Amino acid sequence: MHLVIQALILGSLTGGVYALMASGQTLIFGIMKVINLAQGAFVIVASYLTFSLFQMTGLDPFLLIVITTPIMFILGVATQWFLLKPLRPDDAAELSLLVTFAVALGLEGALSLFYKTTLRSIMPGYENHSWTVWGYQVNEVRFYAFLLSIAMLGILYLLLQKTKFGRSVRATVQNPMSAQLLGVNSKAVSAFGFGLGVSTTAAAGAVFGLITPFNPGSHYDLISRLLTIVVLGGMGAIGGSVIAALMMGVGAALVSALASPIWSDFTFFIVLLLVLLIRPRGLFGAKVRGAL
Amino acid sequence: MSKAGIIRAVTFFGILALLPLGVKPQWVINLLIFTLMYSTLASSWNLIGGYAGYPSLGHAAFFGFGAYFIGIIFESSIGNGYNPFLILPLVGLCAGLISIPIGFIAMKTRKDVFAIVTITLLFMVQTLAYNLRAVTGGAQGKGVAVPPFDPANFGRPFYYVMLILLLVAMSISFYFRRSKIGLSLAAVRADEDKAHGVGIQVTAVKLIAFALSVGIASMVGGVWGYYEGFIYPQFAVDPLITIGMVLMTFLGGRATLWGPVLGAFILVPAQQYFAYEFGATQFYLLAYAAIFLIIMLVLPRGILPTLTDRIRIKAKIAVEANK
Amino acid sequence: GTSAQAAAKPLTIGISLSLTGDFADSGTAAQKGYLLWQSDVNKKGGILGRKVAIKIVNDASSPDQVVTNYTNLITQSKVDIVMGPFSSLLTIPASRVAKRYGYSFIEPAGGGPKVFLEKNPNLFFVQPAATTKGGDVFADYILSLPAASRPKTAAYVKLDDPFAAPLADNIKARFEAAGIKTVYDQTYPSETADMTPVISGVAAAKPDVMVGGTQTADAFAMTKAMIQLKFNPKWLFLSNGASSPLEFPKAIGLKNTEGVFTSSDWYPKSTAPGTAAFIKSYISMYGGTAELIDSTSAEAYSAGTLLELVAKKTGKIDNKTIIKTLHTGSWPTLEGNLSWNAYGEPQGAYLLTQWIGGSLKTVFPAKIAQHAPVAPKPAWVG
Amino acid sequence: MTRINEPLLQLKDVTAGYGAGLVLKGVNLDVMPGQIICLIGPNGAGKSTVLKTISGLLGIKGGEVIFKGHEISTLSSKQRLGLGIVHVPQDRSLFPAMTVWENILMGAFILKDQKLINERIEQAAELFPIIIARKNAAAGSLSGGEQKQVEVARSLMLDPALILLDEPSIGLDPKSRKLVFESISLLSKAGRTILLVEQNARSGLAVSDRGAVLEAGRVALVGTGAGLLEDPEVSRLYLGASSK
Amino acid sequence: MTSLLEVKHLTKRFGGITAVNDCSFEVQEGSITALIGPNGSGKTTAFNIITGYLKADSGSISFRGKDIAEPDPAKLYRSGLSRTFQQARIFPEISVLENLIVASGYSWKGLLGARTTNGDRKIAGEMLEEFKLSALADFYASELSYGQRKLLEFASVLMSSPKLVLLDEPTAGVNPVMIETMERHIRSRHASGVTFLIVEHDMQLVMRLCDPVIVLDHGAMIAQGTPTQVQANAQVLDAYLGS
Ligand SMILES: Nc1ncnc2c1ncn2[C@@H]1O[C@H](COP(=O)(O)OP(=O)(O)OP(=O)(O)O)[C@@H](O)[C@H]1O
Ligand SMILES: Nc1ncnc2c1ncn2[C@@H]1O[C@H](COP(=O)(O)OP(=O)(O)OP(=O)(O)O)[C@@H](O)[C@H]1O
Ligand SMILES: [Mg+2]
Ligand SMILES: [Mg+2]
Repeated sequence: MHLVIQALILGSLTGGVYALMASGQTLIFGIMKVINLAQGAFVIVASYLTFSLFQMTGLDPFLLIVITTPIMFILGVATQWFLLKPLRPDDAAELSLLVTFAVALGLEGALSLFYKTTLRSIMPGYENHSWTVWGYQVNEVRFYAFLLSIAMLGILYLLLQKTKFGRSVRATVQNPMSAQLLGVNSKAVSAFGFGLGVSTTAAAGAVFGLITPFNPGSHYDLISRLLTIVVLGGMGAIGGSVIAALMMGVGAALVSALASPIWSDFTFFIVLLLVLLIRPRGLFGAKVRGAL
Repeated sequence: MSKAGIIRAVTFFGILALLPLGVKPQWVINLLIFTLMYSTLASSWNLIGGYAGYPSLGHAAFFGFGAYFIGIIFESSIGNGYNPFLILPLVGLCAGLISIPIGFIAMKTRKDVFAIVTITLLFMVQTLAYNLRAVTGGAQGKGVAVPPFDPANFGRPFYYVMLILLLVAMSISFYFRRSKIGLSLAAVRADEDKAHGVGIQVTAVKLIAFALSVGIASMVGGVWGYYEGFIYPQFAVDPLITIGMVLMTFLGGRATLWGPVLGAFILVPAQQYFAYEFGATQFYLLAYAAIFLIIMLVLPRGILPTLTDRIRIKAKIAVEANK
Repeated sequence: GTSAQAAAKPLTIGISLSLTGDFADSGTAAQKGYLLWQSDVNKKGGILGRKVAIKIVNDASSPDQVVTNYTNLITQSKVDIVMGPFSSLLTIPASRVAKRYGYSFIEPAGGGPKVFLEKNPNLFFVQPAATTKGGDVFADYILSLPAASRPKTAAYVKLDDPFAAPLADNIKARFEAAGIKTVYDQTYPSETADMTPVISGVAAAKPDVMVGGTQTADAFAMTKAMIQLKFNPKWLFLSNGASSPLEFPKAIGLKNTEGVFTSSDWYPKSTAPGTAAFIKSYISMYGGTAELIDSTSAEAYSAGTLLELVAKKTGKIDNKTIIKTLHTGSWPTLEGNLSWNAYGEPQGAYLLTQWIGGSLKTVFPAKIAQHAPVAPKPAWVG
Repeated sequence: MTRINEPLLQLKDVTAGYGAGLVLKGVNLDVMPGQIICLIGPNGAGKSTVLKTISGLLGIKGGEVIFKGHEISTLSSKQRLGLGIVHVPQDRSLFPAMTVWENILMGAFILKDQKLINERIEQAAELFPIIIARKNAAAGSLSGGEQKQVEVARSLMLDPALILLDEPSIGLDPKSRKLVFESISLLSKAGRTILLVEQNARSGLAVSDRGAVLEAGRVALVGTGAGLLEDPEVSRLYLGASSK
Repeated sequence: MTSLLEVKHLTKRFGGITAVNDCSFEVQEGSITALIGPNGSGKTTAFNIITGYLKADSGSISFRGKDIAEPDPAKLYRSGLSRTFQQARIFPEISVLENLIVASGYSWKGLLGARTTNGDRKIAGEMLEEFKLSALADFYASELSYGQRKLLEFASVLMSSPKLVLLDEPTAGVNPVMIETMERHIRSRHASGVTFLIVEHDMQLVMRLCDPVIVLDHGAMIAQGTPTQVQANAQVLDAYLGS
C-alpha cells in the first residue's frame, strides 16, 4: 500500500511536469494545427539557457524563467515567421511536421556545437530535496513544477478563452480568411500564438533540467510522450492534456513500481489505443458537426 | 503509360540494373543499397500515406518484423546465401496478413490520430522485441549468419534484390495511379465520409493499400536485417526509419510516382555523405537541417508537385487564351 | 627507392564514431583518446617511420551509417587499418565489414557477449575483460567479507541493453549462490527518463546492497531518484556511469558521490604502465585535470598503443601481422596487460573502485588497493 | 454624407485571378454613395472574385480599385476594413468551434468602445434573435440557415461605409430572407453603400438602385434595378424564364 | 403507390436542442416530395440520419420496405439511396471530371480497372456539358466557384442509378437559368422512375415541382399535403412563409 501511494505521489508530480511541457504543445497542435516536432528540442534549448544563465549569474532557476520566457517566445515567433508562415495553408498542417522536424535537428546540431553532448544538470543545491510527509517522499522541484504547471495552464486557458487576443488566435486558426476580413492581422497572430506555445517551454526546460540530466539528444524521448499526451487529452483541449499527463505519470509510476518498468510504456500505449478506439477525438476532444 | 513515362522508367531501371557490372567500388554499391532501400520504403509508404492520405508512422514496426523474420529463420545457417531472398515473398505475405486486422482497427480513427496510433504500434512492437527474449534475443540482439558472398562483389545480391523490390513498389504505385483503386484512394484522401457515402469500397481499398504498403516495407526490412547482419530492437524498430521514409516522400512529392524515389535519391546520399565527410565536425546536423528547410521553403509541396503545378498553370493560361 | 617512399607514406587509420545521436557522449571521449594517441605517436616519429593519419567519421549512432562508414573507409578512402566504433551496439555490424575485407579490428568499446559469439578472429577488445564481467570484482569483494558483516538482501536494477543487464545478472548469480537473498530484481528500458518509480519499489524492498546495471544517463537519473527518495543502501554498486570521473559528479553533485562503488578498467589513479605520461599529455592537449579524463579516452588510446607495440615487435604493420601477432603473448597498455582468446575476448579482470573524498580510488583487490572500502555508504547529502 | 456625383468605389479595368490564369478580365464598375448595387451573373462569372479584390482577399494583377478617391489595391484587408469596407463572403465564414457569442464579438474586433459594441449587439439581436437564443452554441453546430443569420448579424457590428454582401440569402428560409432584404434597405437608408451579389436575382434587383451583369469576367450590362428586371433579354439569360 | 422510404418516430437531440422530435413521414415511390421548414427545423439532421451519417436517438427507418436497423451510407448508396449536402461536398483534390466518375459507383471488378475509361469520360463529359463545366473538366474541384460546386455535386448524384435521391437545398447559390436545367434533369429522372426528396427554400420551385410537401418545425411535422394545401395552412404561413 505504501508503495502504491508513493507511486501515486511520484506519478502525479511527474505528470505535472509533463503537463507543463505539453501545455505549449497542446496550444500549438490543437489551436494552431501545427504538429510541432520541435517542442521537445525547444524544451532542451530552454534547459541549456537556464543552465548557462544559472552558471553565469547564480540566480535561482525558477527566477530565471522570467528571463528565458521572452527568449523562447522570440525563438518561437522567429520559427513561425521564417519557416512555417511561408507554407501553403492547404498542406501546412502536414508539412509543418517536416519543417519542425528539421528545426529540431537544427537545434540539436547547434546545441551540440555549443555545449557538446555531455549530459548536464542544473544544480542549485536543492534539486534533489524532498519533503517527508507521513513517510512519503515529495520532491520539492517536482512539486514546484506541479504548481507552476497548474498556474501556467490557468494563464494559458484564460488567455485563450477569455481575452480578445485569445479569440483572435482561435479565430485565425479556424477560419483565417474570415479572421482577416474582420481585421485580425492573422500573420502576426499566428506568429504570436506559436511564440506563446514555445514560450511555455522556458518553464518546462528549467524544471526538466533540474530533475533530469539532459543533452542535446534528449528531445527524442520527450517528443513522442508529448504527442501522446496531446492526442490522449484531445487535441487542443488544455484541460484534457493535464488529465492525460497525469494519467500517463500515474500509470507509468504504478506499473513501474508494482509490475515492471519494461511494461510501463506498453501499458500506457494500450490505454491510449483503447481510448482512441472508443473516443477517436481523445478524452476531451469536442465532437464537431463538421461538414454535415 | 505515356511514351515519355516508359522511356523514363526503362532508362532508370536499365541504368541501375547495369551499374554494378561496371562499377566495382563496394562503397558505391553500399551507398546505392541504402538509397534503393529508402526509395522502396518511401514508395511503399506513399501507397498509404500519399495516395490514401493516412500518414502511418508505424511502418518501422513492419520493417522490424521483416528483419526479425529473416534473423530468426537464418540465425545459424543460410546455405548458399540466397535462401533469405527466396523467402521474402512469404515475409511480405505474413506482414500483409497481420496488417489487415491492425489496419482495420487503426483506420477507424481520423487521419491525424491514425499517425499517433501507428507510432504507438511501433513502440509496442519495439517493446515486444525487447521483451520476447526467447524469440528475438531481446536487448542482446539477433545475429544473422554471414553470407558466403565474394567480398569483392559482396553487395551485389543485396543491390539487385533491393532493386527488384523497388520495381515492385513502383509498379504497384503506378497501378494505383492508373486504376480505380487509385481514384478511390484519392477520394478517401479528399473526403472519406463522402467517399463512403458514394459507395466507394473505402475499407477495402484502404486495407489493400495498407497491406501492400507494409508488406513491401517488411520485405525491405528482411533484406536490411540480412545485409546489416545483426538486429537490435532499437535499430530494427526505429522511429527514425519511419521518419526517413515520410520525409523522403514529402520531399519528392506525395501521391506521385517518382516523388518518393527522388526524395530518397536526394536525402540518403546527402545524409550519408554529410555524416561521413562533416560528421566529425558536428556541422552535419546543421547542414542536413538547412538543406531540408531550404527545399521546403523553395518547393513547399515537395519537388514534383511544385514543378507539375507550374506546368499545369501554364496549361491553364493556354486554355484561357483559347477561350 | 620504393621502400623509402612507402615508408614516407602516412599510415592511415579509419574510425567511425558516434559523434551525434544517442551515443555521442562516449563517442566524443573516444575521439579524444584516438586523437591524443595520434599526436603522441607522431611526436615519436610515427609507426615505423610512417606518420599516423587518423580519419574519424561520424555514424550518428546509426547502424546503417556505421556499415557505410566502414565500407567507405576500406573501399573508398582505402585506409590501411580500421579501429572500432562507439557504441558497442554498432561494433558487430562494423566488425563484419572489417572481417569481410580481411581487416583487423581493434575495438575499445564493444565487449558484450554477442560480440565474441561472432567468432571473429580479427577482433580484439581493448579492455581487461568482457564488459559483462565488470561486476565480478564487486562480487569478489562482498564475498570476501566475513559472513556476519555481509549483506543479507540484495536488489538488482538493470538497464535492458546487451551489457548492463548481463553484468548485474552475473553478480546476482554469485550472490544467490552465497545465500544473499534477492529482494528485488527489475529491468528497465533505455528510454526510462524517470527512475523514481523503480527506486521507490527498491526502497520498499529494503535491500542491504543495491546493484545497478547501468550505462550513463540512467545511472545519473537513478542516483538522483535515490537521493530524492532518501533511499540509502549500505552498499551501492553502479556498473557504469558512476565510473565516469567527469560526468558523474557533474550530474549528481560531487558530495553525493561519496561511497558509491563502481568498477573501472582505467581511472586517473591507475597504476597501469604509461598512465602518468598519458595523463600529462592529455592535460597538455585538452587542459583540465586528471580527474576529468573519461576511461573511454584511455581505452581508445590503448587501441592505438597496441598498433605501436605490434610494429615494434614485428617490424611490420599490416592487418595480417596485427591479427597474428596479437593472438600471442600479453600486451601492456593503459588497460593493464591484455591478452585475448581466439575471438578477441580479453582474459583479465576489472578493478573495484569507489568514490572516496571526491575521487575514484581502487579499493579491491586488496593488494593493489589505494584505500580500504568504505562501508556502509554514508548518507546522501541531498 | 454628401451626395456628390462622385462614386464611392470605382473599379477600373481590374484584372485578377488565382494562380496564373485571369478570372477578371478588365472589370469596370462605379458604385455611387448610398446606393445599393446588385451584381448578378452566371455561376463562375467572377462575382465573388470582384468582391475579394475590393476587400483585399485577393490581389489584383492590373487596373485600379479606387475608394473615396484613393487607390486602395495595395492596402491590406485590415487597412481596408479601417476605411470602412466590410465583406461578408459567400462560403461559411463563422469560426465553427467558437460560440455564437464569440463570433459576434469577433465582428467587433477592431472596435474599442465596449458600450458601442453592446449597443450594436442589441440592435443586431432585434433582427436576428438567434444570436441571443443560441449564444453559447458552437457556431459550427448551427444549421446552414442559422449560420447565415449569425454571419449577417455579425456584419452589423461595424458601421461601414461600404458593405460587400456575397449572396446573403443562401440557405435562408423565406421569412429570414425577407428580413435580410429589409435590413439591406434599412442599411442603405441609413447611408451605407451596399454592393450585393445575388443569384436570387429578382429579390436582389428589387431592392437595388442599380444592377450590373457580370459575364465571364467582364461587366456585360449595367442599369437600374427595375430596368434590368424588366429587360426580357436579361430575364432569358440570367433570371430564368419560368421563375416569376 | 407504395412508400419507398418510411420514417417513424425519429428523434435526435444535441445537448439541450431537440433537432428532430418524434418525426414520422413517408416518401411514396415515384413522387417528388419536398421537405420544407424554417432554418434549424431539423431537415438536414433528418437527412443525415436517414443516410446513416448520424445516429438517431430513437425511431426507425425503412427503405424499400426493409427496416434499416443501422443505416450505413455506403450500403444505402448501393441499395439505391444517394444524396447531396447542403454545403456542397466535393472531392477538392481530384479533377472535376474524376469527381463525377468517382460518384458513378463501380463494382469490385471495376475497382481493378482503369482509372478513367473512355466510357466514363464520355458520360461524365456530357454531364459537365449540361452544367457548363466542360471547360473546367481537368481542373481541381477546389478551384470551382460556390455555385459550380453545387452543380458538380448535383451532377454527381445523377451519375449512378439511384432509386431515391435526397437533395439538400440543391439550388442555393445556383443561377436561375441553371436551376431550370436542374429542374429538367429532375423531371426526366423522375419520368424514368426515380423518387426525389428535396429540401428547398425556393418556394416557387417547390410549388412547381413537388407533390406532396412535408413541413417541419422544431423537428416535428406540422403539415403535409399538396403545395396549394400547404401554402394555405395557417401554421405553415406563420412558422415558415411569413404572412
Ligand atoms: N480558389 C480558386 N482557385 C482557382 N480558381 C478559382 C478559385 N475560386 C474561383 N475560381 C475560378 O474563378 C472563376 C470565378 O469564380 P467566382 O467564385 O468569382 O464566381 P462567382 O461568379 O462568384 O460564381 P458563383 O455564382 O458560383 O458564386 C470560376 O471559374 C472559378 O473556377
Ligand atoms: N452537431 C450538432 N450539435 C448541436 N446542435 C446541432 C447539431 N446539428 C444540428 N444542430 C441543431 O439542430 C437544429 C436542426 O439543424 P438542421 O441542420 O437539421 O436544420 P435545417 O432544418 O437543415 O435548417 P436549415 O434550413 O437552416 O439548413 C438546429 O437548431 C441546429 O443548431
Ligand atoms: Mg460567388
Ligand atoms: Mg439544412
